[in-house]
Amino acid sequence: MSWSSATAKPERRPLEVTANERVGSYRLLRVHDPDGGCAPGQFAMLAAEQHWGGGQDERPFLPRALSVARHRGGEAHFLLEDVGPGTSRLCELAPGERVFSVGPLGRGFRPPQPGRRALLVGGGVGIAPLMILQDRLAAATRALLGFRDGERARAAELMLDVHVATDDGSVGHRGTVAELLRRELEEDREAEVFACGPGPMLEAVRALCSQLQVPAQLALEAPMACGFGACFGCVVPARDGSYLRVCVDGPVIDAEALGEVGEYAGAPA
Amino acid sequence: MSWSSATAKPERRPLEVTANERVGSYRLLRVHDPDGGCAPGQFAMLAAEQHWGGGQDERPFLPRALSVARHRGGEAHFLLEDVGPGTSRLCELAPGERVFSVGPLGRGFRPPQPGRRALLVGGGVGIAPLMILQDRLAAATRALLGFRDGERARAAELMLDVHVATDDGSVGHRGTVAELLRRELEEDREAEVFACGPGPMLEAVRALCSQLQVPAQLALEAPMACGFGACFGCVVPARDGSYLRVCVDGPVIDAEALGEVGEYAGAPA
Amino acid sequence: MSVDFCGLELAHPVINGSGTFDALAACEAFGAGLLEDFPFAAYVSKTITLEPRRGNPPPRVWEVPAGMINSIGLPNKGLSSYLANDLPRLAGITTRGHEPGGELRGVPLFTNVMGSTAAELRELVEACDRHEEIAAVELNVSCPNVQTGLDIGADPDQLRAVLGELRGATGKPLVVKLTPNAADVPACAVAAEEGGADAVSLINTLRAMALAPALDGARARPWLGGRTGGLSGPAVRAVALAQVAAVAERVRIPVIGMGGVQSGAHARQLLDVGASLVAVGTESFRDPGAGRRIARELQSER
Amino acid sequence: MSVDFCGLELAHPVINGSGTFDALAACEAFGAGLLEDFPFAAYVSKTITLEPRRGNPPPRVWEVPAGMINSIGLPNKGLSSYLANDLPRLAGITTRGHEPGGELRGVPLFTNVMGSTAAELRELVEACDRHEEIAAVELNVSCPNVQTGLDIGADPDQLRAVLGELRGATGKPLVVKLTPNAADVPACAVAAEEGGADAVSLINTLRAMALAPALDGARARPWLGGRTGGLSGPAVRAVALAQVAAVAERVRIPVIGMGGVQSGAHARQLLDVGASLVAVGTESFRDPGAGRRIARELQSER
Ligand SMILES: Cc1cc2nc3c(=O)[nH]c(=O)nc-3n(C[C@H](O)[C@H](O)[C@H](O)COP(=O)(O)OP(=O)(O)OC[C@H]3O[C@@H](n4cnc5c(N)ncnc54)[C@H](O)[C@@H]3O)c2cc1C
Ligand SMILES: Cc1cc2nc3c(=O)[nH]c(=O)nc-3n(C[C@H](O)[C@H](O)[C@H](O)COP(=O)(O)OP(=O)(O)OC[C@H]3O[C@@H](n4cnc5c(N)ncnc54)[C@H](O)[C@@H]3O)c2cc1C
Ligand SMILES: Cc1cc2nc3c(=O)[nH]c(=O)nc-3n(C[C@H](O)[C@H](O)[C@H](O)COP(=O)(O)O)c2cc1C
Ligand SMILES: Cc1cc2nc3c(=O)[nH]c(=O)nc-3n(C[C@H](O)[C@H](O)[C@H](O)COP(=O)(O)O)c2cc1C
Ligand code: FES
Ligand code: FES
Repeated sequence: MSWSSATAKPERRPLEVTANERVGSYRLLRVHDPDGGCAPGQFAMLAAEQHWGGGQDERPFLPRALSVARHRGGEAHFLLEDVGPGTSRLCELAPGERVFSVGPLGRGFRPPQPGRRALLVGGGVGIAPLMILQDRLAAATRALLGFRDGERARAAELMLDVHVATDDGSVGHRGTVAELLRRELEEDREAEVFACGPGPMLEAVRALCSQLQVPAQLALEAPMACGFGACFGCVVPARDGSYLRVCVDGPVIDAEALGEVGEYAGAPA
Repeated sequence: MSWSSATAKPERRPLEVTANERVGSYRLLRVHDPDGGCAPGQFAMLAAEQHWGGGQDERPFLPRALSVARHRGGEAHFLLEDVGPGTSRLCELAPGERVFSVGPLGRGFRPPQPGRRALLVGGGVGIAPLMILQDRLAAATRALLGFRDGERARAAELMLDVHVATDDGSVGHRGTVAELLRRELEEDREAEVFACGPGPMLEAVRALCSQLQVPAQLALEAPMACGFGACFGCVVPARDGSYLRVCVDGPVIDAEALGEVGEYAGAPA
Repeated sequence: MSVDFCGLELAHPVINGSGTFDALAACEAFGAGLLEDFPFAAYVSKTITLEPRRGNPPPRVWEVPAGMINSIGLPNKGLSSYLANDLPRLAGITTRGHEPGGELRGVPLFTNVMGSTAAELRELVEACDRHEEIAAVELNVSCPNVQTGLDIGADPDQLRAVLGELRGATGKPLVVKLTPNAADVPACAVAAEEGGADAVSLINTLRAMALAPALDGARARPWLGGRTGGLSGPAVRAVALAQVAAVAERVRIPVIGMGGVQSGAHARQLLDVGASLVAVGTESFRDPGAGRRIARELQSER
Repeated sequence: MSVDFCGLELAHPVINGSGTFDALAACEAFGAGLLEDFPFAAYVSKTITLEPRRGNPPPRVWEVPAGMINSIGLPNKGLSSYLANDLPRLAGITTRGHEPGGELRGVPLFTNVMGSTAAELRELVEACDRHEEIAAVELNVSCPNVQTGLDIGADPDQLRAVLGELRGATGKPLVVKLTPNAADVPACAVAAEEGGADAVSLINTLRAMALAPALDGARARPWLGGRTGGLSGPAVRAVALAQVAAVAERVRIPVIGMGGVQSGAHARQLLDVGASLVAVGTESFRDPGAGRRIARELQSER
C-alpha cells in the first residue's frame, strides 16, 4: 500500500462550493473538484473568489491553507474552524459561490510501517487530515481525538472508532488526548502514530513517542503565504538546526526529524 | 416655503437595509432611518458594514456619497448605479444587512424663487436628488430626464410628469436632455432649473441657463473621501477662481457661482 | 484616562492628524454641539502657511487598496486670516472624553505650520507664540505634496539647524512632524530632539501616485491634479508602526504616533512601541466619530 | 509581445520578483512541466550570498491590509551550493509565453546576489560571470530585513563607488535593485547608472513591523522572528508607481518595475510610466500562475 502525493496545477482554479454544513462548532465545506484526488495529509490554499478582503482589519488577503478532509464523488471536503477573517469568510460560503484553490499541495502521510497498527491522534480542527487518512487505511483504525468542549467534540462523529477527550470533560475523558495516547501505547507499542492538532498537543505527542520509541508522523501547520515553497515563510526548526518548509517538506513530517514543536506549528488551539 | 438642511450625527450609524429593488439598470435601496429627514439634495456617505473591501482592485475602502432619493415612512431611499466596487457592493446588499451611514450631509436645494416654476433636469442616476425634490415641491413639477438607453430610462417611472430623452432614441426624444430643456425654456423663461447629472450635461445646462438668464441650481458630484469638509478632496473651481468643497459648500451650488463644470463634477455618465 | 503631553492635560491619548479634520466645517455638518463634545482630546489644525494657498487642482483624492492618496496641496487662508477668523472660534472647544457623561475638559489647540525657509517658519512660530489660544505648535517639515518642507525634514543636519533658528521664538511645546520619506527616520528624530523639539509626530503620508483609468490604447496619465500625492490609511499602518518604534527607541521626547489607526487595538500598538499620543487621520473620513470611538476602545483594552 | 531587455530576448515583459518564486520547489509542487512552460519570461533567483544563511527564526510572515510583511532573512545555501546544485537544474527552463500554443523560448536566468562589502559583491559577480547559464546579475542593495545592503543602496555616493569597483567583473547585464527606503530614490538610480548599471529594478519591500496579538494587559511584542520586515503587495502599489515613474524620468537605462502588481492593468501602468519589464512578487503567492495570467491580460490590454 502506498499513497502518491498528487501534483497541483500551477495556477489557482475557481471551484464551486456545493455544500456547507455545520458540524458542532465547525463547518464542513464541500467543493466540486473532479480533477482532484490527493494523498491523505495534503492541503489546498483556498480563497473566496468574491469578498476576500474587507473583513476584520481589512483582511484576509492571502489564501488560507486547509487540509483536504475528504475526497470522494468528485468533491473535496474541508473541515473549518472560524478563528479569524479568512476562515470566517470561508465558513460563510454558500453553495454556488466559488473558491480559488491551489492544490493539492505538500507531502502527505506515508502508510504505516509493516507490522504496526496506525493510531490516529487529532486535536480540534486538526482532525481534518485524519478523516481522509482513516478513509484510506484499509482496516479500521482507532482515532483518539481531543477537543476543547462538547460542541467541538461533535466533530468526532465524522470519524470511526473514536475515543474522545475534552478539556472540560463534557464528553469522554476529561483531559488531554496525549493522556489517551499514553494509555494506548502503554498497552501496545507496536503502533505508528499519525497526529495533527495544536502545537502543544503535537509537542506532547512528539515527546511521548520519542520516549516510548514509537514512530510518529506529525501533520504540522504554520503561518503560510504561498503553500508551494515560494516564500520561505512557513519554516519550523528541524532537529539538525536547519529550517524545514512546512508546505513542501511537510506538512507531514517525521517526529524524529523535528526539534521541539513550537506554538505556531500546530492547528488553531 | 423653505427646506432647512438637517444636521447629521457626528459618527457613522449602522442602519438596516429593508429592501433592494431593481429599477431598470438601477437599484433602489431602502434603509431604516427613523431619525432621518433631510432637505432635498442632501446626501449620505454609505459603506456596507460587512465586506467593504476585497472587491475589484482590493477596494472599496472609503464610504460612497449617495443622494437621498426619498425619505418617507422612517426609511431613506437611495438610487444606485453599479459603476465600480463601492456601488457594486451596495447594489448587492440584502435586506437585513447593515450599512454605515453618515448623513444627511451638505447643502440641498433651495425652493424656487417666487414667481418661477421649477423645472427638474436629470441625467442618469443623477435623477436621485430630483425625486425627493419633486416630492417636496407643492405643485407638480415637470421633469426632463436623459438616459443612455431604454433600460436606464425605466427609472423615469420613479417620477411624475416626465419627458424623457435617450442617447439611442429607444425611449422619448433621441438626443440630450439639454435639447429638451432649450425647448422648454424657449417657450417659457419664467422658470428655475434644478439639475443633477453627468458633468457634460451639467455644463450644457449651466451654459444654456447662463445664456438665457434663467437661474439654475446644480447638484454636483465629485470624488469624495469624507463628505463633511475634512479632507478638502472634493473641490470644484468657482467662478471667482477659488475652490468650493462640494460636500459642505454644495452639493447644490448656484450655476452662477461656478466656472465651467468639469468632467469629474457630475454623476456617473 | 487623562494624559499629560508636554505639560498639557488631555482627556485621552487620541488626537486628530493635521489636515484630516476641519472643526469648523464639521460644525456646519454636525451642528455646534460638536465643539462642545469634540471627538479628539486635542485639535490639530490643517497646515497653515504665511500666504494663502488655493491648493492643488482637482481631482485631489484617489482610493487604493486599504487606503487613499491625497494631493490636496495644503490649501489654507494664510496665517493672518487663520489668526483673525478661525482662532477665536477654535479657542473654546471642549470634550467629555471617551464617554457621554465624562468630565468636561478643554481641548488644547495645536497649530500646524509650514514654511519653505527657516525665516518663514520662525515668523509662523512667533505669530503662534503671541496667541494664547494656541497650546502647541506643530512644524510640518514632511508634507510630500509640496516642493518645500520635504528636504528640511529628510536631512538631519538641516533639520537641526532650522530648529536652532526658531526654537527661541516660542516657549510653547514645539512638535516636529517628521517625513516618512527618509532613509533614516530615527536619525531625523534625534536631530529634531537635538534642535530643541519637545516632541515628534509621525508618520506623514508616503509619496505615491495614481494613474487615471486609461482609455483604449492610450498611455495612462496621472489622475491627481498635483500629479503625485501621499498615501495614508491602513495600507501604511505597518510602516508607521516600524517607524514609530524605531524613533521611540532613539529619542527621549514624547512621540505622537499615527498612520492607519482604525481601532483601539491599533492605537494600543503604537502606545506599546513607545508613542505617548496617537493621531487618527484617514479613519475619520470613514467615521467622523472615530476619535472618540478609538479612545473608548482603548479604554476597554486596558 | 516578445521584448528585448539589455540584449536578452524575453517572451513577454513579466518576470518574477527575487525571492518570491522558487522554481525548484514549485517543480515539486506542480510537476516538472512547470520548467517547460514557465509562468515568467525570465527567472530571477532568490538572493544568494557568499556563505549559506539559515534565515530568520519563525514566524516569518504576517498579513496586513492588502499585503503582507515578510521577515525571511535571505535564507540560501550559499554561492557554491547554488552554483553546483541549483544552477544546472535552472539552466534549461523554457516557456511558451502567455498562451498555451505559444512559441517555445528559453527563460533567461537572473541571479540576485547580496554582499555586505564591495569585495564580497565583486566575488559574487565574478562567480556569476564565469557561468554561462546565468544571463544577468541583479544586485540586492536594498533588502530591509538584513543589516547590510541597506546603506549602500540608500546613499547615492556609496552606491556609485561600489558599482565602480565591481562593474568590471562582468560583461553580463548588471541590474541594481534599489531600496525604496531612501529619501531620494531617483538620485540612487542615477548613481547606479553612473556607476555602470545596465538597468535598475524597484521597489523592494518597505520597512514595516507587526506586533503579536497582545494578551490581556500585556505589552505587545514583535510578531516576526526578525522583529521588523518588509511590506509588499497591493498596499505598496501606489508607492511603487510613484518611485518607478520618478526613476524612469531620470535614467536612460531600462527599469524593471514592481510592487503590488496583481493584474495586466497594474503591469500596464508601470510600463506606461516608463518601466521596460514588470516583476510580480506577492501576487504569485495568491496565484502561482500569476506571471502568465498577467502577461496574458497585458496582451489583451494593448
Ligand atoms: C497545512 C495546513 C493545514 C491546515 N488545515 C486546516 C484545516 O483543515 N481546517 C482549519 O480550520 N484550519 C486549518 N489550518 C489552519 C488555517 O490555515 C488557519 O486557521 C487560517 O489560516 C487562519 O486564518 P484566519 O484569517 O481565519 O485567522 P488569522 O487571524 O489570520 O490567523 C489566526 C492566527 O494567526 C495569527 N495571526 C493573527 N493575525 C495575523 C496576521 N495579521 N497575520 C498573520 N498571522 C496572524 C494569530 O496567531 C492568530 O491566532 C491549516 C493550516 C496549515 C498550514
Ligand atoms: C454628492 C454626491 C451624490 C451622489 N449621489 C449618487 C446617487 O444618488 N446614486 C449613485 O449611483 N451615485 C451617486 N453619486 C456617485 C457615487 O458616489 C459614485 O458613483 C461612487 O462613489 C463610485 O464608487 P465605485 O466604487 O462604485 O466606483 P469607482 O471605481 O470608485 O468610481 C467610479 C469613477 O471614479 C473614478 N475612479 C476609478 N478608480 C478610482 C479610484 N481608485 N479612486 C478614485 N476614483 C476612482 C473613475 O473616474 C471612475 O469612473 C454621488 C456622488 C456625490 C459626490
Ligand atoms: C487628506 C489628507 C490631508 C492631510 N493634510 C495634512 C496637512 O495639512 N498637514 C500635515 O502635516 N499632514 C497632513 N496629512 C497627513 C496626516 O496628518 C497623517 O499624518 C497621515 O494621513 C497618516 O495618518 P492616517 O493613516 O491615519 O491618515 C493629511 C492627510 C490626509 C489623508
Ligand atoms: C517573501 C518575500 C521574499 C523576498 N525575498 C527577496 C529576496 O530574496 N531578494 C530581493 O531582492 N527581494 C526580495 N523580495 C522583494 C520582492 O522581490 C519585491 O521587490 C517586493 O516584494 C515587491 O513586489 P510585490 O509587491 O509584487 O511583492 C521578497 C519579497 C517577499 C514578499
Ligand atoms: S508557505 Fe511559502 S514557502 Fe511554505
Ligand atoms: S469630501 Fe472631504 S472635504 Fe469634501
